[in-house]
Amino acid sequence: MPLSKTLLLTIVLAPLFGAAVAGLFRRQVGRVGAAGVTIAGVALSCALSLHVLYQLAWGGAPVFNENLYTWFQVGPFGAHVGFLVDRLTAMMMVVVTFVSLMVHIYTIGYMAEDDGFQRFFSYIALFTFSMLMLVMSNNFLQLFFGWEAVGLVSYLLIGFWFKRPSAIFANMKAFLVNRVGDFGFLLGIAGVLYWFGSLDYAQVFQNTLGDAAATQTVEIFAGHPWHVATIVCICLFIGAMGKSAQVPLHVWLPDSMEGPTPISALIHAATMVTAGIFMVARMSPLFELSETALSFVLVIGATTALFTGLIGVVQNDIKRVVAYSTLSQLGYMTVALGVSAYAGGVYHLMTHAFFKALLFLGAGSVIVAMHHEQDMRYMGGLKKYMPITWITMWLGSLALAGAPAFSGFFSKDAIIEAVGESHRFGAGYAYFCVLAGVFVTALYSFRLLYKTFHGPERFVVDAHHGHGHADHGDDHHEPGHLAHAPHESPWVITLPLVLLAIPSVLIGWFTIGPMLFEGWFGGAIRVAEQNDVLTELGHEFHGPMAMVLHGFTQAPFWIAFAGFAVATYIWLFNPGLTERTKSALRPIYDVLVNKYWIDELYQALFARGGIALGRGFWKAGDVGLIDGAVVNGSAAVVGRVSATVRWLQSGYLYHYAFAMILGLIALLGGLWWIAQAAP
Amino acid sequence: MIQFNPADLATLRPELFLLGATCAILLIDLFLKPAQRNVTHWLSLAALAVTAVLVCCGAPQEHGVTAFNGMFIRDGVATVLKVFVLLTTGLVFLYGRGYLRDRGLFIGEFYLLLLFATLGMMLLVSAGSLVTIYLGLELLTLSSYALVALNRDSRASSEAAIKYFVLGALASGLLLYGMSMIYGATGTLDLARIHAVADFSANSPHHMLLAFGLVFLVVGIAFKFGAAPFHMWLPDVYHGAPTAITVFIGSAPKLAAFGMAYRLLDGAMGGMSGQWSLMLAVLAVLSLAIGNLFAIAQSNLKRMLAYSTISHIGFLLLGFVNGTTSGYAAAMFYAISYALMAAVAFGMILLLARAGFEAEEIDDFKGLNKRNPWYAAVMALAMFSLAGVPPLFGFFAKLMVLKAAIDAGQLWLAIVAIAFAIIGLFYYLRVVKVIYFDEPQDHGPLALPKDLAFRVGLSLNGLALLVLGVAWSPLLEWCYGAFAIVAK
Amino acid sequence: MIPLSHYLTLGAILFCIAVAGIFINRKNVITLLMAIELMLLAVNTNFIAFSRYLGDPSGQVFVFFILTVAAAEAAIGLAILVVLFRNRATINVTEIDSLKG
Amino acid sequence: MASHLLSLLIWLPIVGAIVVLAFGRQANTARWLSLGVALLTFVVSIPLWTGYQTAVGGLQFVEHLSWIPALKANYALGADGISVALIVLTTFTSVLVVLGSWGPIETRVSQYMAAMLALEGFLIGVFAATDALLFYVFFEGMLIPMFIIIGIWGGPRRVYATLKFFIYTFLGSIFMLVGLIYLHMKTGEFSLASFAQLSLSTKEQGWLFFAFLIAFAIKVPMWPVHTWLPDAHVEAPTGGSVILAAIMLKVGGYGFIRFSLPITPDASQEYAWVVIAMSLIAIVYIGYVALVQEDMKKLIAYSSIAHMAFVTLGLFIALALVRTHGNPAGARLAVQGAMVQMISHGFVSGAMFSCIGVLYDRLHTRQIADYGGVANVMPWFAAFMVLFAMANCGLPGTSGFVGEFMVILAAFQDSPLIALVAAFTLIIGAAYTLWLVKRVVFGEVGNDKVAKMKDLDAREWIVLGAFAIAVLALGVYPKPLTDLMEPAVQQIVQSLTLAKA
Repeated sequence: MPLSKTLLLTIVLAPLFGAAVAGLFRRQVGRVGAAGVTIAGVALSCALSLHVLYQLAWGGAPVFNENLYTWFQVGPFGAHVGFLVDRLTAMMMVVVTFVSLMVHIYTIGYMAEDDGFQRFFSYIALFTFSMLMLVMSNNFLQLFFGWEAVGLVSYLLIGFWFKRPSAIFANMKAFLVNRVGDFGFLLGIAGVLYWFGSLDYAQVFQNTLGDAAATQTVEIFAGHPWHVATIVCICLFIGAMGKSAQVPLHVWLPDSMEGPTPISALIHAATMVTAGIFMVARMSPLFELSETALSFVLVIGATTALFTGLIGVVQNDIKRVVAYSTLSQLGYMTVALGVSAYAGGVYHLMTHAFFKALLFLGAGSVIVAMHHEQDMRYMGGLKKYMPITWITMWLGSLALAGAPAFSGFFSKDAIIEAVGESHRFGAGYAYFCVLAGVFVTALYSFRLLYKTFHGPERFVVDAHHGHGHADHGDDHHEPGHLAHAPHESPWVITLPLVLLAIPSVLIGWFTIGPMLFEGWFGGAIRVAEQNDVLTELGHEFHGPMAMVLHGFTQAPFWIAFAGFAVATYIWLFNPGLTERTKSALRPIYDVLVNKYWIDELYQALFARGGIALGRGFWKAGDVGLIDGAVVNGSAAVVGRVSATVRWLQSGYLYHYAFAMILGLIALLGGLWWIAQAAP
Repeated sequence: MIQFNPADLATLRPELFLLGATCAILLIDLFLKPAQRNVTHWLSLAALAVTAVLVCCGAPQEHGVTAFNGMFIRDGVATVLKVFVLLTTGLVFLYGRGYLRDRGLFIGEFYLLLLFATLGMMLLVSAGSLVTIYLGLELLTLSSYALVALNRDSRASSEAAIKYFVLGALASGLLLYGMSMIYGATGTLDLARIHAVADFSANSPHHMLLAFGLVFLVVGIAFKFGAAPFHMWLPDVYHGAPTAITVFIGSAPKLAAFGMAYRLLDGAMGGMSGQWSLMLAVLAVLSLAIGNLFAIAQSNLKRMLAYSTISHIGFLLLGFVNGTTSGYAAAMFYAISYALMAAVAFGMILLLARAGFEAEEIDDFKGLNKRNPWYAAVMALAMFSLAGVPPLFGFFAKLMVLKAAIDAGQLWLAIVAIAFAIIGLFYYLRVVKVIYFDEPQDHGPLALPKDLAFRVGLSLNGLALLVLGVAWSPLLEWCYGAFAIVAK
Repeated sequence: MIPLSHYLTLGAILFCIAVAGIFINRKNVITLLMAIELMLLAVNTNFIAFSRYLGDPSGQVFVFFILTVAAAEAAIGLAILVVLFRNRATINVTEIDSLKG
Repeated sequence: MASHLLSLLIWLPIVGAIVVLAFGRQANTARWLSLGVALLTFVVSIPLWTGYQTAVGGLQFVEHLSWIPALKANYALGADGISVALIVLTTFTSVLVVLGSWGPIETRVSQYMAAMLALEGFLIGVFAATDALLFYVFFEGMLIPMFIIIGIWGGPRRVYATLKFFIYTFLGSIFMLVGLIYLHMKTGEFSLASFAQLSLSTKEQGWLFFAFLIAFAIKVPMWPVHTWLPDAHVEAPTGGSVILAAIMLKVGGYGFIRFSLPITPDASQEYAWVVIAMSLIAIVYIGYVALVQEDMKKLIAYSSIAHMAFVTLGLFIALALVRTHGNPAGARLAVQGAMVQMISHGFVSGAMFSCIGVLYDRLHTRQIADYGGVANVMPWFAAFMVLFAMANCGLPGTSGFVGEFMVILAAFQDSPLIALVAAFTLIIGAAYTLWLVKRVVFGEVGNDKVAKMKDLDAREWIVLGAFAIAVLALGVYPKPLTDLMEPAVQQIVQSLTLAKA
């Protein structure tokens, strides 16, 4: 059955409607109304998305590609709003709406006592709308709209608790760093329009097929011909670097944890940050034209995968650990894109969405239980208080670490294998990074579990200490002191955990075959034949069971196991070792704790540098030169001249007469002179 | 052959009437008590009005007519100038009455001298011979000297008068000396004949004589206009004279000076336009520079307006630089606009002045908008118009002279002019600033003079700057028509 | 017969003396009035010389006008002088400088 | 068919101003009268939009009366799509300005309102005039009411600011006057159409180009002749700022379209690099300057300069595209972008200044440091402010994005480097705007005074709401606007293809 426009519109607009109602009429609809209307909207979207996926995958529906309306039409340049729904889109729609739905439900519990309850629902529903617009777009313009719109909602949500200085710093930082990416992205779009003559995906991809597209060059600086495709792809990828937090534009993501946990799960783990991955996969016909750009992608991704993971090992804030883990995993996805294994990247995106959302929501559950204490140094032994959280977190972590048969195993292994197969420039470096990253992933994942759920309790319950939950915004309570004992979260929180744990564990098993190796994405992803590492791998793929068994014999498993073992030894059995290791590896530890001083560097270079530059321009340029010297300066000169020449009007009659005579003589002389000069 | 032609008297009808009326008023005034001085006032106004009617009625078509063997010319230019001379003089009567009464100067002499001066101006603008030019000029200036000294008890007035007198006499002397040279070179006093007879070519034996004579004429004209460097009398006279007299000196004589310049330079010396337009260009630049630069430093409004006059004369001379009829038309248009604007500006000083309070400092206008928004607006109109901001009259006058200069290929002159206009803008805006943005020194509404005619006249005069800014075409057409320019 | 140029030279010299008298004189306003009369005299000399030389009477007519006007001018000048003296008790040119700037 | 719509639009507010002056002794009478006049004008302007036939294109609603026959200067009016858009923007904004000045202006209300209405009339006149002299009269005439508005109801340094404003702009336009007179000498008339058809040597065009450039660059304003704007904005009352930013600056851009491009295309081409360089410098330099401002209004004023740079950039990129690349399609995109940016900036800057006005009315300070945490006490206001801030940094879905997007797309076709510098606004624009929002709107309540601030009242709601609707509508669906202007844009680009030298 072909997809109908109405159906797709409903998917997009249902969350928007919810957002509008919850946001504009928050007082009228109240808390229940706000939650109800947004959840209903997102649930509707989710159900319909599933329907769309079903239709596309099994119902034989053709790819939907239609414009809704024209945004503007200037001569031959048209910009439209429209949908392109193929399997790639459908998968993203399901992931987005499903995780979003989970987060909506979870939020009922998590934000139960927050004043901004309705506002929050409005934002996340708006986010769902924006993200759907992004993934369903059939053109670059709408993509950019969604791209920036999710950025806006992210901005609003990171700064949700706008009284916290750290939150409003973080949201501004996030937006600005994203803007750096968007800067490149916009230029990329401009390049696409210029060289491929359209903003429509279909049209652009059609135009990439010609031979000219691959070889076309441009001289931006005279005498240096550059490949058009390389420029465009790198520009577009810069956008992805911002959104998907790739080094060196990754700095915003850890700080974004200032936002409430549900959005960390939804936006900063499962969906928005993966937009970059989705975008590159969507642009695969373009990227395939440029080996250079893909190498660039590969190196950036590999660097992100390893080095941000390392930071995660030394973090104490539970959410930040997960955040760095997200960065690292995004690096993995990017690496996959870099070796032309787009499907692998997208596949990891999907599995990651489930288990990372799970981990975040689990962390959130812990945080609620700990009365908004996020420091793992004051946790420990929570497993007995909150068993469901504990178990689901374990499942999520196993998936993350790539334990065989868990979803993460399939996706991550596929990426590592693909990198191994690739001969692209940088692939060797990337292979090292992703392998090392596996160890690091295991290390921080289990460290988190042990420090949170296992070992002794490192908090004290003060019965007399009567803190309510209302003070989300201000952390003035003593660390490690709780008003009352932690307990398992309510069902609205645990239900999403459970629902997310299921795909985290299982989804890989069922989907790896079709999605990675059987060309499930169809025309949505296009890979040049010589680059097609996944098909190479596909030859050795004999079903998930075989892959799991095979996995036990492979390096990644043993590396991950080594990470697990080290983590278990250090943080479960021999906690004292941490301090000793720390002092032994002091320089390395310092580097990691300070996150390679990148934040400091940016702060000095761009923030303070920018302000210094602005002040310089202002004081020296505007106030000093233009206003001071030229504008007011010339006025002052006129004034001074005027004041000095006044004495010429001396008041003496004979001076006046003298001036007249002088004038007369001058005129006579001038006339005589001219008469003489003339022949 | 010199012949008397009775029809000549008909050509002179307006002048003769004004002469007669003035003599009659002189006699009547003798028998009036001071309390009845209003009779003189209204009679004078009536005389002006009737004269104006006479000027308009029977105005000649096209090239005009001459009388007394070409001594007197009655043509379109003369008609336009006379109408505005009479109009501005009438405004002086209207505006000055209360001011003079407050100072005990409400006397018949004021009216008589002004009427004689007016007669002189009418003669001047109609002059067809060097003699009539001289006579008209002297009738005007001698009356003016006396008017400036009208307030016998004022130190400033008497100082202004003596300066005006000495320098004016010097200028007359220079002018006469120039006339004598011209006469020597051509053997005639008749302007048209000078033009016809003189050999202006560079190799003529009289060339140097004519050229030197021309310089002296230009000096005389420049003095009358107040163009730099022959302007030195002007600030002191404007400042020292009673304001009611300043209104007069600042307005109507500029029109007469234009007429004199036109008669002498174009009528007689048209063959040397290359020389005199160069001289006038130099004078124009100097006037613009000196007028604007000096005006900025002034705190006395009358003095500031005096310097602003000098700068306006610079603009006016731009029209002459062209040496074509459309240029003269532009200059005449400018002279008319300037006379009307100056009348408003000085009229406002008179409006604010009371017994013992001259209101001639710029600061005396502080906060006028709070005290009387309407007259604040009138003054603002005058200032913006003087500054040349559209849609006011002054802008279009500037437009026309700039156009004349540019048409003449003197682009640089136009650019110099506008550069100084920007400096000029500053001091006009300062007055507006004082009126609108400053706090008044004495609160409470402005005590307006009871003289309704004055208030109405001033208001209409102010509004005219706006109305003529929107609908200036008829006036321009009239000026063009006076020079027999047919629109392209 | 005395050539025209002599008359003209005389006129010019008289004129220059008159002009010099106006702007070199630092003493008395009355001197200024005399200088002005002298200047008109120079002009008259010119006119008469030209008139005679050219055989055209109109220049001489002009001179009559000038003489008449000069008388009126002198009368007004003296009247102003009187007023000035009444007000300031001086006719010293260097002291008449209150209006300036 | 003769239409008097444009005349009506020009004279209605001007006559209204006189009526307000005459009958507005009572402050409230003056307010209601002005609102009535402004609303009526807005209503009258709607048929202009709906009645403009894009299929026909060209000048419509043409009026022609002889004004100065001697100079062949005419009272000639006419509107193409660009004019219509700007006129409707003017009438729309004027209504909001009158509303926005309801409470804040307490002294001499009738004079203020009259000045505003007169200004509106002059502005409409500028956009409707097809005769250069008439254009010039309106162009200069509007200085007077603005001078008064800033000078009387402005802040502490108002006199300096307003004098600077007046003299700066006067300085620029008077050079243009010389250019116009020169053109009149050449053609014998003042109609813009005849100027556009006149063939001029390269040297003449060069002089004329710079004469026009000075006039319009100051009005826009472009770097480095922009310094009057921050002062004028800071000192102007809210309504003055809104009109200034939303409409008066547009006159500069409009002038480039009507004068520089059609009359001196060859010189424009030759010196396009000057304008482009100035625009790019403005985008970066002014962006940085805006970043460090401590006065909210100054910040937004500087941001206006940076945004208006996109207008000039777009217009002159178009020239480069047509002339050196033979890419008229790209040029149309560039001109459209510039135009959309003008309209959008009208809404966005108007809204931003209105927002600042709302704050100023409560605390009587514009220093950023005096605020903080406004969102706590004024949630609705905060929502509007954030929306407009986002529009100010060009978020897609708001009007701020559309024009910049088009201009950058077009700039890329000329030179990727130009696009690169222009796109920098994405970063720096977001930086200064969001930092402002952060310091003013977010955070803990800054001080006791902020704590006592009341959220928007109904009047402010209407003003900001109307702006918000405009900003969003234009952002989501700009097609009606671009369609409206398309024939005019096409014609401009067409005229650029013809060399005149």
